[in-house]
Amino acid sequence: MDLALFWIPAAVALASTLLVITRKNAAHALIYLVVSLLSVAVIFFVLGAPFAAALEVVIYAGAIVVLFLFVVMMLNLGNTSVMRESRWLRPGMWVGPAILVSILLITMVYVIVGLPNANVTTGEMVGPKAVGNELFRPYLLAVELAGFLLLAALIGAYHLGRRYLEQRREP
Amino acid sequence: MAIEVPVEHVLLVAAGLFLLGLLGVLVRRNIIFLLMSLEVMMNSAGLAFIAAGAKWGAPDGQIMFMLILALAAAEVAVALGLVLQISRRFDTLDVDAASELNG
Amino acid sequence: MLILPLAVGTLLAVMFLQWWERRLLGWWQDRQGPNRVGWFGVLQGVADGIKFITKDDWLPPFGDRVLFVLAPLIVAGSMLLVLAVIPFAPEVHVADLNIALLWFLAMSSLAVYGVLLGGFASNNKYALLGSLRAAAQMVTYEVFMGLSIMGVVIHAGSFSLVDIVEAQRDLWFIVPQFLGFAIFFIAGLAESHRLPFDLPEAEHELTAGFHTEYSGMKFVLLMCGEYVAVIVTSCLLVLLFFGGWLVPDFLDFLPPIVWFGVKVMVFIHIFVLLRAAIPRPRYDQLMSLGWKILLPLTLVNLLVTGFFVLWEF
Amino acid sequence: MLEYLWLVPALPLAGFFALFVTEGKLPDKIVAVIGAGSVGLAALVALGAGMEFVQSGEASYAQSLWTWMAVGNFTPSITLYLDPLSLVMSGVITGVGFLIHLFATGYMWKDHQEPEGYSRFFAYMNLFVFAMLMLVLGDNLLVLFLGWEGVGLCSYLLIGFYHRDPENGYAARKAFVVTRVGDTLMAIGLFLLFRELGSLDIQTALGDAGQLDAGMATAIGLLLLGGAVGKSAQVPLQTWLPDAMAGPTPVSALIHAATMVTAGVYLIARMKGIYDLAPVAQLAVAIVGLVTLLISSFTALTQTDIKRILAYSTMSQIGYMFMALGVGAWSAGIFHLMTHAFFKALLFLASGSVILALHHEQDIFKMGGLWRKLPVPFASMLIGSIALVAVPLTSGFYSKDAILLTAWEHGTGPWFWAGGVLAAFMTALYTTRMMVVAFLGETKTEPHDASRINMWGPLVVLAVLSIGGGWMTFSVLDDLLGAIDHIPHIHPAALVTVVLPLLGIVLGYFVFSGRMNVNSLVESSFGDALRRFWQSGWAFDWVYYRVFVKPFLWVARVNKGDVVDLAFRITAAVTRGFHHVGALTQTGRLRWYAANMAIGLIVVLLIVASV
Repeated sequence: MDLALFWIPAAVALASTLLVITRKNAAHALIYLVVSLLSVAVIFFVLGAPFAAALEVVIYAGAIVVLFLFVVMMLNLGNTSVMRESRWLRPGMWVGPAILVSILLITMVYVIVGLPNANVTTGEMVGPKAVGNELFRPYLLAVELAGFLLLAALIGAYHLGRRYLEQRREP
Repeated sequence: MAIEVPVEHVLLVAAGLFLLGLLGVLVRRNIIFLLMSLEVMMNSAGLAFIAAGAKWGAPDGQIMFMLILALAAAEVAVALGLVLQISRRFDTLDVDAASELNG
Repeated sequence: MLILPLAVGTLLAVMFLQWWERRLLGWWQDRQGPNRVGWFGVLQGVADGIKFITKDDWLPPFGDRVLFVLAPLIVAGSMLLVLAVIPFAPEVHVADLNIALLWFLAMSSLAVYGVLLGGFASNNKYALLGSLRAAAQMVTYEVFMGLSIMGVVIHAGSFSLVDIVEAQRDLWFIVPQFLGFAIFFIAGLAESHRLPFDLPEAEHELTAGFHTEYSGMKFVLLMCGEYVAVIVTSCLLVLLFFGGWLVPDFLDFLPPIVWFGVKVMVFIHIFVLLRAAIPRPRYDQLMSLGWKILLPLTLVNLLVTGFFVLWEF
Repeated sequence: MLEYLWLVPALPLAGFFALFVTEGKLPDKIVAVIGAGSVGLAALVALGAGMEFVQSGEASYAQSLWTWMAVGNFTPSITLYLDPLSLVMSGVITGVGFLIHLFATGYMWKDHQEPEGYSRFFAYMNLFVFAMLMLVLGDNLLVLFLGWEGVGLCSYLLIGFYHRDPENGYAARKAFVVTRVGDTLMAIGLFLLFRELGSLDIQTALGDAGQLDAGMATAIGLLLLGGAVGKSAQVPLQTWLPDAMAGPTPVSALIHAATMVTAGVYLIARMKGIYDLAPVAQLAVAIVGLVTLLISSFTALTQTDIKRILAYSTMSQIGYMFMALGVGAWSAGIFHLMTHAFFKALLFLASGSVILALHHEQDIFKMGGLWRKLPVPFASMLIGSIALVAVPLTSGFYSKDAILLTAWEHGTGPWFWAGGVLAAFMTALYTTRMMVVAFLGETKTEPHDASRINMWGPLVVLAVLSIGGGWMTFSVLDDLLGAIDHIPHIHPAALVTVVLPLLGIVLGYFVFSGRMNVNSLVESSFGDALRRFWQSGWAFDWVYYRVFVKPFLWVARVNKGDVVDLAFRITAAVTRGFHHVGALTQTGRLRWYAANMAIGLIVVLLIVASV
């Protein structure tokens, strides 16, 4: 019974992710991506990580994917782009990658099922306080590094987003 | 609210998500879909971390997930700037248009 | 148990609010406002509702139908879901999550999708511009909305709203966290894109912004979402900074839920008053206010709060 | 004064630094004061220290300055070690060195070839004196080697002083490379010594030398001899010295007569303990000395350049010293080193004034009749010459006589004595030739004597020392170096050694002044060939050019494309080939990369799973 609480969102996540990679309309794909992220957030919650679940929604779904949508809207990907997608996405294109991914899937399942202590189950709740205590003590350096990374990304995005980059191309 | 779930079930789901993301990266030519697939892959990695953390009842998994989150945010910020530049320069979103860095 | 009355009550409250706001605006701006339907026009909301329900459910043929329908649902649904974690009084709440505050933030960040998709699906340039603005504005203000209430969380040591209220038994957090309160207030205003921060729907430049193409029941849902957002923001202001249902001992002749309602009403009135009193800023002014003034202030607030809490002053 | 011993090398070093860091910006007069003054002060300190040392009656005195480095149990220290040998050496270096410096202040003044080089010249000279002093004062073979190489460096710099002429650069390189051959042998010898005895400290090593087996001692002795041969221009590494005359004349006097070339003599004398254990090596020393002695004295007879004559003469005199060391006349060898320093410096400086007066004319056959025009240089040359020829009562007589007498009594029979006497006769012959041709006869040039007191002053001092150095230093050296059989006995051998040089003078005078006609002999085909053979320095340069230089040049030409590098270039080419193949996989297509990563992931997972 308990497993259903896990497998229902998991199934939703897998299904919506499959839809993400098959949609031709970017906006629709993004909505499915949000659904996928939300179901993963539910899985997090089920696994006893409520803080991560909240962050998943707030940052992943609430900020990162919004940025995607923002860009999709800025580029105004309308019907022409959907037609172009269907030109790019011929059915034959799926064969090779699908074979490769299936092999990888078999390998992964083999590895995961063959894990030595397969019977250990999850189930402990780890609240925000525990996470915070751990984050700002042994992982302080990682926090600093993440800060550096974000600052670098900020500067990089600012630079890349400027219009003069394209003008420089002209001789 | 914490439910007992065998850890390999979670890992299987994470593997499934990861592979779907990989499939997306391999198949799609539109750079936006590519980035979305990448997000899916990173998210699946986060799921695996959470599962591992939950298995031991340790917060480290969630911390790793947060670092992945920071990474994803940074990646998206830069990548979307690149998307804008690519769409301006090549007038398309085909990643293969930007293949000048070949050997 | 509480879900059904809550849903119905909220819808009624929205109907009432919609009329009451127009009345107040009428008074403050020295004009009439709705005063024809019923006593002082009390039934104006009902009349509007009947009108909307009976209207043709029109879908723009040039737009994206699925997303067009989905958008109002997200707007209204996400805000209604926030109500689930709000404690109106001791033991009067749907759920006491230990991450209730994060839940609120998560839902308000999901609300962006409604506005964004609505504008995008309309395939209308005013709508698109409005939703682009909405996206940038809401993502921006979400950042320090989250950060501004972290001071409260530090004081209370919990994300649970019940715990936060209980932590204010001696002193409302408005005193140590005045800066946090001010920023949260402004950010809440922007999140619910109410006047003066209603740039996504600025009617003098963008017709009606992201909901230009909306009519009928879908428009009602968008309106609902906005009013629920006002209510929710007021509730949170009360819960986080004004002690929720707590009052000084000499005032406890009324039940706590009444005091809570009184406080919330005060804030709703302030929202309406702001709409009546302050002109709308330019879009770039709004953004630079956010990034250049409010964000640094929030960080300073967080730093000082952390400092005082750690040194146990 | 003994405690100020460190000042002896420190003063020239300070002079060098002062001249070096100012980069020739000082006025020439101040440069002269610093350059000559630092060496003069060092000479005074050395004199004071030496007197105190002699009075103290100690066998040796060591002043430890600091530890150079400490690597495991190898801790060479910078220690100055004073004993009679190093005292004599440092006295000669600083004393004669000072006189030469003083002469050079005049000789190099407003030098027309290198007008900017005055400061540079004295910097090199001071550095040279410092290096030489470290060579003789160091109590450690490593310090000795440091000085040894420093001397080589300064020699290179000073021979190539007139570097604008490529010929001089060639001569400097030749000196450097040829002495390097000897230095390599010496370094190997030092390594062997260190390996066998575990110490490079001279006194410790000599004290422990008894532990060496005979073969090893011989090997070390021969290797050290190799070093000494290189530095002292003995056969077979003598070819650099005549060419080294390319440097200014004071350099020739200081380096190639008085001090540097005697370093080899010093080294062998210093390592006496080793040679006592290795009679074969000692015999080799004597043979090297004898061969050099003969070859160079015959060569000197045919040279026309006054400085080359003196250079070959130097080689032959050092040959005497080697022979002395080889036959066991240790004290006589050092004694001859000292007297030779006096009169050879005198000869070089006097020839320097002649050359300067004749505007750098060095060919004796273009001189002639100079004795009237240049009285002081002529007198100096004359005094130096009779000392060189070992006319009785001059300093050279005492030292050379002591050597020859010891050689007479040598165990292998009088062969060394005979060779020495023959060479003494030849010395008389070529010296007379030089004097007669250059100074007597008809006047061929118009000399311009511009020498001042700073030039003829040193000549006078050195002339006095050349005459009287034999007696004056007798008593001192007796005490220091042990008994020298200096009084020529009435002895057949002694008589021959006295008479033969005088015969040589007489014969030379008649032949070279034209009073006796030997043209038929000289102009016969055999005589001519012999003359050319001797003039080329017994064809050593010719042989070396064919045996070493030409094959080396051939190898270099063959190896122009760098055969050794071929291995690396093939490696590079292969790598580049792989790179091109690898570059094909780099398509610039993101999805191709992603697919490859997926394949890699499969491989890694399979490996993980199979473990």
